[in-house]
Amino acid sequence: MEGQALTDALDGLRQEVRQWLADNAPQGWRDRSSSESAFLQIQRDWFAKLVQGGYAVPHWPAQWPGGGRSLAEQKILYEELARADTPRLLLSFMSTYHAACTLFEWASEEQQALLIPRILAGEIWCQGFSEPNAGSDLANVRTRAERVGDTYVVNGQKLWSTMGQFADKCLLLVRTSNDGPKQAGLTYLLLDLKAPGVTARPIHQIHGDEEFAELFLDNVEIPVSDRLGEEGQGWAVAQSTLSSERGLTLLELSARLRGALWRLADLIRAQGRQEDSGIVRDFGRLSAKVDATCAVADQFLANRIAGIERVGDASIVKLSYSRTLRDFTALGLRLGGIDAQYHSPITFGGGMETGNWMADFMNSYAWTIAGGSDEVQRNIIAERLVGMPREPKSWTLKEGAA
Amino acid sequence: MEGQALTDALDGLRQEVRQWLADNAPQGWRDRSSSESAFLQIQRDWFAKLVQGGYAVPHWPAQWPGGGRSLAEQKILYEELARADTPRLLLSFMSTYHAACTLFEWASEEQQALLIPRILAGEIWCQGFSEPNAGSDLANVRTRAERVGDTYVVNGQKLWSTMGQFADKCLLLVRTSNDGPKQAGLTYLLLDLKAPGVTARPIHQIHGDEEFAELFLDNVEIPVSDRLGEEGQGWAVAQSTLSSERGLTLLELSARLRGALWRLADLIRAQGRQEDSGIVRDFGRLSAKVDATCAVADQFLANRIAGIERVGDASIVKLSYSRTLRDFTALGLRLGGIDAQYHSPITFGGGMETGNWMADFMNSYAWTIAGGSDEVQRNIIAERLVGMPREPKSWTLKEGAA
Amino acid sequence: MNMTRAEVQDAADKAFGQSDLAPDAAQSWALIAEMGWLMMGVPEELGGLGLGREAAGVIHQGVGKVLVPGPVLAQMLTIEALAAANDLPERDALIADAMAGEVMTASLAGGLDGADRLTCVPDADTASHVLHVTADRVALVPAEQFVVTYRIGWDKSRRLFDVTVEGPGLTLAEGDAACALADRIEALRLFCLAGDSLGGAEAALAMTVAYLETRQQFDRPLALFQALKHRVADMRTQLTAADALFWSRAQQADTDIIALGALKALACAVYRLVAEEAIQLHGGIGLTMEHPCHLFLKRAMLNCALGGDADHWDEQTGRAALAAAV
Amino acid sequence: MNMTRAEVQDAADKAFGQSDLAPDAAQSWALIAEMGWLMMGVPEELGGLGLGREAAGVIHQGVGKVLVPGPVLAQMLTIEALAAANDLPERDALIADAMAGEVMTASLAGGLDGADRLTCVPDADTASHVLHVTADRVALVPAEQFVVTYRIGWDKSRRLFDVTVEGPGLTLAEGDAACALADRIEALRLFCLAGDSLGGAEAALAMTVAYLETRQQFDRPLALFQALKHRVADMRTQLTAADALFWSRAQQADTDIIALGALKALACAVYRLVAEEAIQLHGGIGLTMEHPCHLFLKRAMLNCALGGDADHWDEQTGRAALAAAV
Repeated sequence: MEGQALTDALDGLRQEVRQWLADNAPQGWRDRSSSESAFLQIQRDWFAKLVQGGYAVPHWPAQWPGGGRSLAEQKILYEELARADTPRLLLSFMSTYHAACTLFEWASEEQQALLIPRILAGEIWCQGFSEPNAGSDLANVRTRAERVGDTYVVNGQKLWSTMGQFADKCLLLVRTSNDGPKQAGLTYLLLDLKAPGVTARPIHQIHGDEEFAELFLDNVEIPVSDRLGEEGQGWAVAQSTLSSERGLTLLELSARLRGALWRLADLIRAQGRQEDSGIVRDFGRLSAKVDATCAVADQFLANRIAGIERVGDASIVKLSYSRTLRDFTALGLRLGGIDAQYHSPITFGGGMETGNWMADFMNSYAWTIAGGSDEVQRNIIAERLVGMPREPKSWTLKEGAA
Repeated sequence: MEGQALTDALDGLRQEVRQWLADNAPQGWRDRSSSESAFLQIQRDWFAKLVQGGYAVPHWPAQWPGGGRSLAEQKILYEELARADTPRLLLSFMSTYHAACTLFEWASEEQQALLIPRILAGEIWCQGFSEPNAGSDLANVRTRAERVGDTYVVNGQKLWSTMGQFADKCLLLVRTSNDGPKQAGLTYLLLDLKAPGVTARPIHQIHGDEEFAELFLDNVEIPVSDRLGEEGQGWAVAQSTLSSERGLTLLELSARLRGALWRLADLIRAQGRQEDSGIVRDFGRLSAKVDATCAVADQFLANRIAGIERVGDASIVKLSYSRTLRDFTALGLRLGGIDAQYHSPITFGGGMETGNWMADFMNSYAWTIAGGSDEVQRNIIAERLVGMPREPKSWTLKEGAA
Repeated sequence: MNMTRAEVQDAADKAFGQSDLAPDAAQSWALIAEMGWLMMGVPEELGGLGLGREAAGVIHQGVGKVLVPGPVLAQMLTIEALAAANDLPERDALIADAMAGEVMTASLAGGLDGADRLTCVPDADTASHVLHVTADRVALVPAEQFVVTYRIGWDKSRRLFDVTVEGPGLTLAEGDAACALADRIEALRLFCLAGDSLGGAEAALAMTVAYLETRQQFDRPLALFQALKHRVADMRTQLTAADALFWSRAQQADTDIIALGALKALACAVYRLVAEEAIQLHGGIGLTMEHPCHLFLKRAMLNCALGGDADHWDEQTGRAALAAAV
Repeated sequence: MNMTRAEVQDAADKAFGQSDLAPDAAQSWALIAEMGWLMMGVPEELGGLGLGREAAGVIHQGVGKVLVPGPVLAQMLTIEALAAANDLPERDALIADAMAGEVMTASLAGGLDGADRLTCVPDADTASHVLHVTADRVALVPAEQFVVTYRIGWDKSRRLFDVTVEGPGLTLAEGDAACALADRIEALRLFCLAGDSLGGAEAALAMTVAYLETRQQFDRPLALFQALKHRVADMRTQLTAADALFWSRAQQADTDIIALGALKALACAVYRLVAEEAIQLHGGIGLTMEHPCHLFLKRAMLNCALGGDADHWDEQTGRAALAAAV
């Protein structure tokens, strides 16, 4: 039977990966990751090891080393990574997903031959899309690129650039024209962050991490040859970037959430609240919710593999995860009591549930706000998935209209 | 000191009322009120007794028997009625508030001399404002009155008329013109429900009560002399009716909610869940919420007395009460378990918290939906009290706009 | 497996998909028997279709969607027990009768039955037999050995009875076998109640969205109001997640009672949320007996109480999760 | 009473009403002493203003509104205890020093202190004395008799210390009098924490509404989105109700600890809700240290934990309500 052969092959992969992880997964990295430099080292080492093992870029085309894995195979890989509690690939994430997938689709063979191997060698990319006051509305990008001969001269500011302060290169969305529809004036450039005029400033987050940067671009020169697509085609190229992640992140994160329930269980025991029926029920309800989130992430991926994904399905998974993560960290905070109110240094790159409850709780807002806030997801679900009418675009507040 | 004299006078009234209630409040009425006819009898008897005692219409002007009480005095009266767990005056409520207050403001002296004493004698009024598809939007009233000589000939349908099937008279809002602004075409009539062409049909509510009626009007003739205000002035008259209740109902209901906490406490004990910390905490949180609802109702009335009420304050009190009532009945339902799922006949006129939990829970929707739903109250609070911008009136879904 | 989940789904859609809500009890029962739904879980060698939990899931979601009245869930529990009674000489004849639609009912209360008293037994007055599940014995008790008392409920789609057992009935299992069978029955009850709840929630949500799209307020459809859209989105999200868990559990062969209890509690919580919001978002009309809103609310609330309530299962789930996470 | 609540309110508004959020600690403390706020609760015969709980409510709401740092709440607890110590010869001088701004701190943890260990003591490193409250003795311990350990917290507006007491200090009350005094101290702590929370919630809500009115998304202000308006309305409603309960409790002369614990839990729950929604509704900017959102969130969370948390007080309130309703 074909189905059985497939199942056997997947089981085989799972065993292989599990064995490889038993031999290679870093141990004790959480304790070590108490500084930014340690975090960077852990990330670089682990990525290099995964490249070596052939597990770093399973989603890449088969012609590249480590590529050519099916979604079903990728799923197994991520489940096993979550199970082994390895560091999540935060530093190289944008490089292997957003940058690589955009390059595969839009870059010339020469560009690919140059840039893709560098990613495997550890070159770090970041994304320069968001801006102050642009929010979820990318058409409002204002960073300006003027063409002067064979270069673009770029001025402007980018915000929320993940790992921007550690990156080598940047996927940059700029405005080259103010004529016509807003989207038609956008162009997509590949920026070398070592170029003169670039300043990257880390954003200080409220829980003490600095995962994001602001990028200030002051007369930065970018060769026209480092453009992806044509001038004015930036919107279309950006869509490739935005859709590069294939639904595996939330699958992995949900699995990690399930794998971290022991932290709450330990805390319940440490506080002697195993017989507090209110606490026990809330923990039980959370555990069921985590299971449901894992199931819906799983179903989403199955639908994607089967080619029956609908617009809005991804929003269901994200909203489901973000609300469950909030509940998870809030329960930790509640159980932690006054101890959770004393400051503990964060584990850099430690994930969403590190047991540093106040930090985890604050960090959970990254998921309810970033990447399309819960409110934006609700709009998408109501309008695109359920099919309720959209608000007319013309609905604005005019003088005296209220 | 003036303040002290006032306090003493109010304390005196409280003692007087308490004594009178000890002598006159009906006992065991809940057990008796198992049928509609018993309910009507209990209501009529208790209203007559209150009229006799001088406590039925404290909010009326001093020239009428039983009237002339200050808001502070009324508050004491209602607190004592709640404390003594007397039947709420459901049958005569519209008569003594909505009808009487509208008549005081708009009726001629002759009309008042005729109609007001009849209310004290037990004549029952209902309100004919709502219609199918008019919802919270009274300007959409479609019931049509054609003037033919000295009478209006009325055709249409009214909905959600409280106690309409038991009433003698009806405060009727009709459309006499389709020209100009919708509001300007409305006229206010006093309808005798015994007139030919009137059919009142009780609305079967999901918990088994029939507090409301539909009124069908088929060529009903109403003398022009039974009009309040001028033709086309109906909107203004209706505003008097709608604002006739002075904020005491929610004060009374909140006090009754507090007075009924024992029902939940008894149930917790009966189910042996006094040591279930989850249940005990939820009960504690509810009890604090009930206290806060009482406090906000109290503050609202104090502000009204002091003349510093703001638009939207009433919505805060209503929303606060409606959500607390929902929590109250939901906790009863949860504690009741499967027993609460077996049908028990309702206590007619028994109030919002009778211990018949599934019925109480369903009945609590009357407060989150009727009299301006929670959603309407939230709009009012956000826009009128907090001052957030209103949605433009022009915001409608046009063909192709989505 | 002779039928796929999609085929069972098609059959269910054809049977009740176009049906009015809360169809006639007798006609529904006849249709269910005719469609072979009562044969679904019976092994092929006993004349059934040998389908597993997925098929039961499809059927009970379908039944929940249109609020089908009657004892179908209880009947399936009895059939599950009969199928296990290999030593009972009358077994094959009884299964054949049960599959043909002779009512053989069982308690929906949850846990084990009392020594001689069962509660929440649907249609016990028309049943030829009632299933009696205790710690060390599972029995099938014929009508002449039990007495029934009708308990009128708020949910009129289930006619529930208290049953007093006055005779031994036929032994289906004893000792360890009885214990294992009792677990299987409890698992099936929880799973089917979850299915009924998710089906009902799906239908109630669809009905509510349709109403919001039709109903005008202040000259625009209610469906345009963002506050209501966000509430719909939250319901849709919770329902989709619970549904995903349901089908994931449907594929697990082993019977983990507590995992199914957690599923049942989650599914009922979603059903209740959707049914409550349906009432609120329908406004006044939803509070009248003329509108079907209340049918969903009452069935949702009853489902919450049947098979063990949320307090019970949340606590069990929490204890199990505590024990698992060491 | 020499000043009305409105007059105290005016004074509080003048002191901190125009202030930036989280003003300088030293300047704030000087201002608080200068304004006479530390004299508020002291009887007139001891040189104070003899104002009651309402004045304390106004002050702590004002302090909460602008996130004033420092030991003002703890100082008031110490002053409350000193005022009761009629037998202590040094009492008048100590009260005068405390009113003048010499830091005499106390634990904000809730309940009684340990025999020789206190937690959650603000500014213990600069305090001349710390209040030590045990079951049978309330004492004022001078700096030379205790050792402090700084506990860095997420909320930087409170510098909290663990304190180990190494000497007997001065006795303020013993036996039954100590017991009664401990209750009064606990009541004041709960009430002031509630006030701080309601003031903070009021400011965080105002800040959020202002942001929604300014911030444009898809060419319209966020404040036009109904889903957000409804969330604001729910916050406004809960905050107004909790505030009404606060002022109602302020007028009750008797010290019902549990009623004040219930108030504190309710006020903190509202503060937390508003602070959480402030972050969510501000979007990304609210997650940066540059924006003040997080100051409210961190103080709200600390307030939730100080003085006994919601689990503690909800349970106490439930038990009391059970006992009362018989």
